[in-house]
Amino acid sequence: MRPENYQSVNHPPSNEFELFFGPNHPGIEGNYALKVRVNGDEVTSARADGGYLHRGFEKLMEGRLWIQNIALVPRICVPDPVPMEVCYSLAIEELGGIEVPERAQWIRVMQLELSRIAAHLFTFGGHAATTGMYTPMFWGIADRDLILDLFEELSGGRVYHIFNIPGGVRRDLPPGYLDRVSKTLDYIESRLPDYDNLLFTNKVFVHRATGVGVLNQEQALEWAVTGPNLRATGLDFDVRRDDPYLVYDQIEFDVPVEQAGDAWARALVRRSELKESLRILRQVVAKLPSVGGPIRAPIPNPLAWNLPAGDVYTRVESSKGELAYYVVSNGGDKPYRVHVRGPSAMHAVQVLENLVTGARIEDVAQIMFSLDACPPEVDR
Amino acid sequence: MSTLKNIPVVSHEKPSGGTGNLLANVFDELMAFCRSRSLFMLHYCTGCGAIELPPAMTSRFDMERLGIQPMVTPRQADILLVTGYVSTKTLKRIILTYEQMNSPKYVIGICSCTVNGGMYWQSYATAKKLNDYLPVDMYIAGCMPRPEAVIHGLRELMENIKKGESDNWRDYYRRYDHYLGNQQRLFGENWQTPTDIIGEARHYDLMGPETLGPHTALLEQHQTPLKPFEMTLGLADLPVRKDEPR
Amino acid sequence: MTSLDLLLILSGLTTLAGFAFGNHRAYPWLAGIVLTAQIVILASMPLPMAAGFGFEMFGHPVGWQMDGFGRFFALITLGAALASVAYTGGEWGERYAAGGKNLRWLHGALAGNVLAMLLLLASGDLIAFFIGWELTSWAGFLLMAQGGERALRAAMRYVPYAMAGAMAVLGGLVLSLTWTGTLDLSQLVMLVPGLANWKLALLLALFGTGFAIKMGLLPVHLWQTPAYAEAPGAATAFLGAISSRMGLFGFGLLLVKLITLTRLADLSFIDGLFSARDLIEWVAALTIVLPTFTALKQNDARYLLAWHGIGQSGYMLLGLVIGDATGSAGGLLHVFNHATYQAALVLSVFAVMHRTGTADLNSMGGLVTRMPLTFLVMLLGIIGLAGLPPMNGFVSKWLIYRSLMIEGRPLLFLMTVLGTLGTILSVYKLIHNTFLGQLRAEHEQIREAPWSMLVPMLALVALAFVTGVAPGLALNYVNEAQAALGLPVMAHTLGGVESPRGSLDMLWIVGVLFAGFGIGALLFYGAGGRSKRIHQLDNYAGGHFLSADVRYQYSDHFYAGLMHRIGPLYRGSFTQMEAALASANDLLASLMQAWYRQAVPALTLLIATVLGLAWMIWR
Amino acid sequence: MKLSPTSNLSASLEFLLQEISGLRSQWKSPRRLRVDLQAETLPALIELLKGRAGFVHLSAISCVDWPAQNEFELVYHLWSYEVKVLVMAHIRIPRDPGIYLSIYDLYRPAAFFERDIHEMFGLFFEGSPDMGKFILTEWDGPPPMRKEFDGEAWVMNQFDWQDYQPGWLKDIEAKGGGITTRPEDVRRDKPKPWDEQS
Amino acid sequence: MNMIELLTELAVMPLIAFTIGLFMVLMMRKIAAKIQRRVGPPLLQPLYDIVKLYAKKTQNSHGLVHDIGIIMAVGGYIAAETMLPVPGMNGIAAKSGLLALAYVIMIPSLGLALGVGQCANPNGSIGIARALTAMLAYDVPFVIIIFGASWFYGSNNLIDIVAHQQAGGIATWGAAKMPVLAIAALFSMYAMLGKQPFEIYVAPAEIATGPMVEMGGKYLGGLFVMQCFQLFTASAIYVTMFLGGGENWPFFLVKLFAIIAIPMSMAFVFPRYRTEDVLAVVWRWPVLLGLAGVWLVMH
Repeated sequence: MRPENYQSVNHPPSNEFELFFGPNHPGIEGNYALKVRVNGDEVTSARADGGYLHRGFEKLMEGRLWIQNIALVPRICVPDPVPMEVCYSLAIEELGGIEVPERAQWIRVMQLELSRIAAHLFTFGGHAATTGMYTPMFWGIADRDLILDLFEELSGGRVYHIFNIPGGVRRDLPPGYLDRVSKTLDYIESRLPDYDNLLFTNKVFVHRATGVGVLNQEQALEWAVTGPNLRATGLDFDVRRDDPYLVYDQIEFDVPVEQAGDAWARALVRRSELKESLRILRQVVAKLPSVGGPIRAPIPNPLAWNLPAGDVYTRVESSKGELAYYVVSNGGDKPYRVHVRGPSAMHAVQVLENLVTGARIEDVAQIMFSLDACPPEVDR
Repeated sequence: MSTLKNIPVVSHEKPSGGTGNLLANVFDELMAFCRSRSLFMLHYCTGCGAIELPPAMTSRFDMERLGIQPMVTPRQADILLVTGYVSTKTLKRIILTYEQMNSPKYVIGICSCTVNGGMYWQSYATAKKLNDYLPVDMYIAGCMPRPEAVIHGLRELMENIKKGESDNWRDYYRRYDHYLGNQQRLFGENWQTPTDIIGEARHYDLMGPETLGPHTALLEQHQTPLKPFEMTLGLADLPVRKDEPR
Repeated sequence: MTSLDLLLILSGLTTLAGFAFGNHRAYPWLAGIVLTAQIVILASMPLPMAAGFGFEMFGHPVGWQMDGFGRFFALITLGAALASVAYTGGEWGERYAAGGKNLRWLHGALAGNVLAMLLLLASGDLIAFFIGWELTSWAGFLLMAQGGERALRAAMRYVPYAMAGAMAVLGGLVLSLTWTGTLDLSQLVMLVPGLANWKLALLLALFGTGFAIKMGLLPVHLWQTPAYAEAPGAATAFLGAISSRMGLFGFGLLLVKLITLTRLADLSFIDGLFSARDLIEWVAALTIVLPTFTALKQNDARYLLAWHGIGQSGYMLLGLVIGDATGSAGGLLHVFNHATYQAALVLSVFAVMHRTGTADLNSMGGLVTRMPLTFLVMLLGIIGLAGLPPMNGFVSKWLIYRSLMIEGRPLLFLMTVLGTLGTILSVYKLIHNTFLGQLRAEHEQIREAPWSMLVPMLALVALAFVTGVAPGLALNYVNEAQAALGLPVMAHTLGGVESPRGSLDMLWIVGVLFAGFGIGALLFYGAGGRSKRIHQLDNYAGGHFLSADVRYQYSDHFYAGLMHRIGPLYRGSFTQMEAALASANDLLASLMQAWYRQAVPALTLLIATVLGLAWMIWR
Repeated sequence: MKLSPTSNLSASLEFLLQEISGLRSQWKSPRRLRVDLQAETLPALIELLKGRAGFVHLSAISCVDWPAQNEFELVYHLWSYEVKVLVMAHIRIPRDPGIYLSIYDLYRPAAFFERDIHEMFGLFFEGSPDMGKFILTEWDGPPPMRKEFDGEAWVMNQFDWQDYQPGWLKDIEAKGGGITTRPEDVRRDKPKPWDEQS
Repeated sequence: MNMIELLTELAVMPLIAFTIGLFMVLMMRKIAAKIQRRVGPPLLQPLYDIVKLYAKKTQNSHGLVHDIGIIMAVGGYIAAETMLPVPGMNGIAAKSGLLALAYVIMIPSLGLALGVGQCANPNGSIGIARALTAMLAYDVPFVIIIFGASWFYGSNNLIDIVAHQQAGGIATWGAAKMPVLAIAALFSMYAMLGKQPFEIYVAPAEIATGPMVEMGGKYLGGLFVMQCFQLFTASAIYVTMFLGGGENWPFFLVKLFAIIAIPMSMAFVFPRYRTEDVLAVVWRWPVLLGLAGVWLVMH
């Protein structure tokens, strides 16, 4: 199969030309591509091109045991892997009717929020880098590393933890762990003013980000935008609060909302969310010592574990938006069908194509990064 | 070519052969040293291992102190980091990108998936063995390797470059037929990249015993030749177009 | 018979020969030889040189006399004509004739233009001047009208302008006769500066309007672009190089010689704050900036160059009106310099058109591999047009900048530099969209332009380069012109200017520049590794395979970022002004044409002229 | 009747759903309602849910392959921001010819999911704006998510495996970082199909 | 001055400029590293990069003009360096002057523009279009400043300008006599360097490094050399015009590095502007300051 055509072709007269954003382009997140037609510096049409990261997860999962797939799912979204594990575990638990012990639930919440902070720190850097400011990226990724250190201590893995298993979590917290968590939280909180000074009050950055990729609430609902991108258009909705899972209904937190719906509003929502995550984590750290009990519900021999037939749709709020798993069991030891609904499947394809059309090439990269799209979720 | 073990492995000439004049050797050493101390890596996140590169580049591990910095386009870059699984679609782009890079160029396979498919071994979409398609200089195993491991691997590559040992890029020219054969097997017979590898091998005197072979013959049969437009006055060699505009 | 007579006779004979057998293969050779002979005669002519003939009209002697100022322009005219004839002589002319057009008319009109201009440039009194002026206008019209349907329409648009200009000049002529009682230039020079201010202002307005129209000064420049751009190639080059400079010649006579710059500065509109001289300087400055930035928006190479032609004339007038030794030398030198590179640029654009059939900047690209010599011509031409070293355009602009600096005119200086910067932007677009980028499939079989077209182009850029390296060669003639106008004469060396306040030695600058290029080349080819040519589709496309059906060439809306900032200016005041002017124009033109269609145009004008003269005598 | 979150949620939603004939509904949890219905009535249900109950958010469309029954199961997951309930509408359509109606005119996001299902299962949606390829543009095998496609066999046929390199493990243990590869190390040593013929 | 001396100067001046430029590049990268809280490159990193790039084994050329563009870019700066007086060496400064220098340093840009155009990549062409727009932006205040300075010193000759300033110590420096113009010039020089927020033409995330998109090997190496020269030239012009030029080498070096450090330490905390914003910013403050400075100088 020949990839492209090299025969000479007479072009019809046109004022437009094509530009390729990605897959090998710093203006694109991950291995993904956006082909745009441009006139001058205005994009007249855009087409997303995915599949570079396609591994056929859904097919792979049908060929592996329920428990084996736990190792597979975090790979679906690399920057924010914990929600993947948790969401998949929740699905199995619901199918198998397993009650997760409370302590395990709190530990899961802790991981989820740590992962959210890490992902947001990563996103700020990326967003700033698309506008040519690299310092927030350098700072953010270095600070994110501290959270990865926490994960490493907890699970042994910096990025992929495979710590949540059906029924609970793999191990209990190491001694003194919560102290280290709160120290890291203190540190990150102390860094927030620096980020504000560098990025969020930077006049040039505000100028660059305002009015870019504007999405109003109707459009956002029409295109199934979720997560921070939806909240940046003024809709007050968060899966954690409005379709609660784990112990989020026992935790006090606000859902930050912005009205403008542009790249700047999205950045602001993430910044406020980062603070809310810190607040949640403080509550978790305060609560965890008082929650005793096991960390894992007993499950049958996982190598010969037949889950009852049925289907379930679980969803969680990842840092990108609404993440959902549709899991079908036919009573066997392997999933019959798993469908992963990543939030970026919407953001990186239809929303991106629509926002980029009519935008200027200066803003294409910024739009993608401000949507915080994660290509592996699209390609799976 | 029935017994593959008998294919001679060409041991290429070492720059420090001991022969020739001293000055040339010193010059070569200097080149090798500068090459090892200045590595531009291509900004191409081919897979999930790319998530450990930002930490390796940024404030905590700071690869710039080793002279390693990211570059945007293949023309500018020296190292192609293949970070993790390569889906077939990506593999085509990686080969295109690799061929567009200027030699000396180095391929580093990061993550287990590049070695043998990793945990996606049964996936229909990912290629399993990167060194079938590209000459890999260095594998960094792990899922995914920590930044320390990445940096360690890069330092080792730097050592190899300094010693003049890491020149698998020559192998791509010398055994192009082999690599092309594997590529054709995966992508189909009429697979063609815009870069003329055989022409380059001829131009830079990098031909080897296996540069040409059955697969390059197949390529010549199927390809659309992409000869560069040479600057020409065109008075003699080009025919007058009949439909030359008035 | 004086040598001026010989010159004019030769010119007249060429015209006749052009109309009679311009389509013959031998004509270009003949015309080339005769033009060369004319150049030799002119260059070796002792000055001032009076014509041996003359007549009396209504009691006023009519005679011709060539001085240094006229000779400077006349040399450029003959040179431009020579290049145009040579260009037309080969394949271009054959195809022109094969396309059903009349080569005799083209050659005849071209030679007629030369004759008319020589008559104008050698005029010794205002009647001779007016005769030359009229002939120039009509010869110009004839030349513009050769290019076919669109050219004719553009030329028709020129007619009302030309007639209005002629009327204004005639009016000025009548008034000066009324007020001074003479039409002889040598006497007028003494009498005119003594006139009252309002009389001078009126003279300035009348003559100035006529000259401004010919020169394409703001705001009466609108006729020029289409008229010049749509003319056939060689004619466009000739017109662009010199034709509109006749207006500058007029301005030189009027402002510097007759009214004198000091009197001009006395004509203040607002007491002591803004004089007629300031007005002209600002008109010149605006003529530099606005047309240049209009050129930036053009998508047709010919129109782009035509707009630049208007813009560059602003430099000449500005330099002349500043009037110090450096500035006027710069202004006058710019006439010559502009003629060399503008003619070369226009010819190269038409050479590309000859091969590709289009001048649309959006449907070319990558032609450098196919037409390398034409590319070289255009490259050197745009360096000259942009006023960068080592071409001659830099020297004349440097002189103008320098005099503005010495005279302390920061805003005018800013305007001139702004014009230069705008020019750089727009000419890069020209060369990029034509020669660089992706070669289109339909142009893969294109050949280089034929030698008959290349030789004149190369000769012109060679001249532009040589006079850039050694501007002293051209400055000799400029000094003569300055002397003839009564301006201070600028001392110069072969390489430029020697001055305690900052010298310019182009010999050294160019020498060092080329030494630098040499070292750069040495580094590049010696120290750097070998390189290999690659196909244009072997290109970075974000990791994609670039295929031939993708249009991968940035051409339209080239300075999009800039236009986001200054685009509203085009849309706003500037276009409104232009639209208002255009509609006023069209009204005038339609009125004129309505009246004009009923009679043979020349006849109408003849009647008008005769009536005017009769009134003048009879009064 | 307009649904409001204050009313008795399950009762009023079920009341609303009674307008669709042949529909079975089942509450799986307080916020999950499973609905089974005939394929022909799905557009009516969706119109009803979107128009009258504020189910504006199409969370996903999932497809399940049931080769034994020779059917595809399509599941439409719809969420209402107002009543905060997720409705999962299950329909079954025959595998042959595998054509169904698009709901793009009601839900824009359907375009993505329908294209995805078309690629992965080969199920065609009439009226969907783009049934071209997106992820599998360079794939010419059968739709991979169908149960009869054996991915593992395909892989075994298509790819080679890395040979066992005991030295590499030692390398890693000794140095902790990269494995230097040389052309000699990674020589192919098992015959390729195309080599056997000679 | 005899010919041999002059020719030696002509050969040595670009070399010195290049060496200083290398360290300026290093300083820039070190400053970035400090702001980004990391170590940064080793001492000779800029040199390693250039040597490596020139020593690439295979290189891709898109045609002769691609080559010529790089030659012009490097050669033009080599020529420009001989027109800038440094302590002890005047080169041909007396024969060219400030105005000619300002135009000679456009030659490398033009060369680069041609080379990039020949690369046949729209990313590069957009980059050049933006670079030329940026040039239009910063050259407007720059020429106003040139005008003011040359009016004030009464000469266009850089040697005279330096001598004039060195006559009375710091009090006669241009910056002391024309503070407003000096500030405007600093602004304009910042824009000329093309660092953030004026980095519109490299813009990796937008147009994949624009002009450099198809440059590899010695082509990119040529651009790196050009960057060294560019940093030196910008700084040296400023020092010559406003900071008394070079009395002796130590002072001259201190001034050069101090001046170039100002934009460098600001650049890394800004994103880049859009193209039209660059025009708006540079055409507002530096131009107003420049015009005010010229008015002050002339009255």
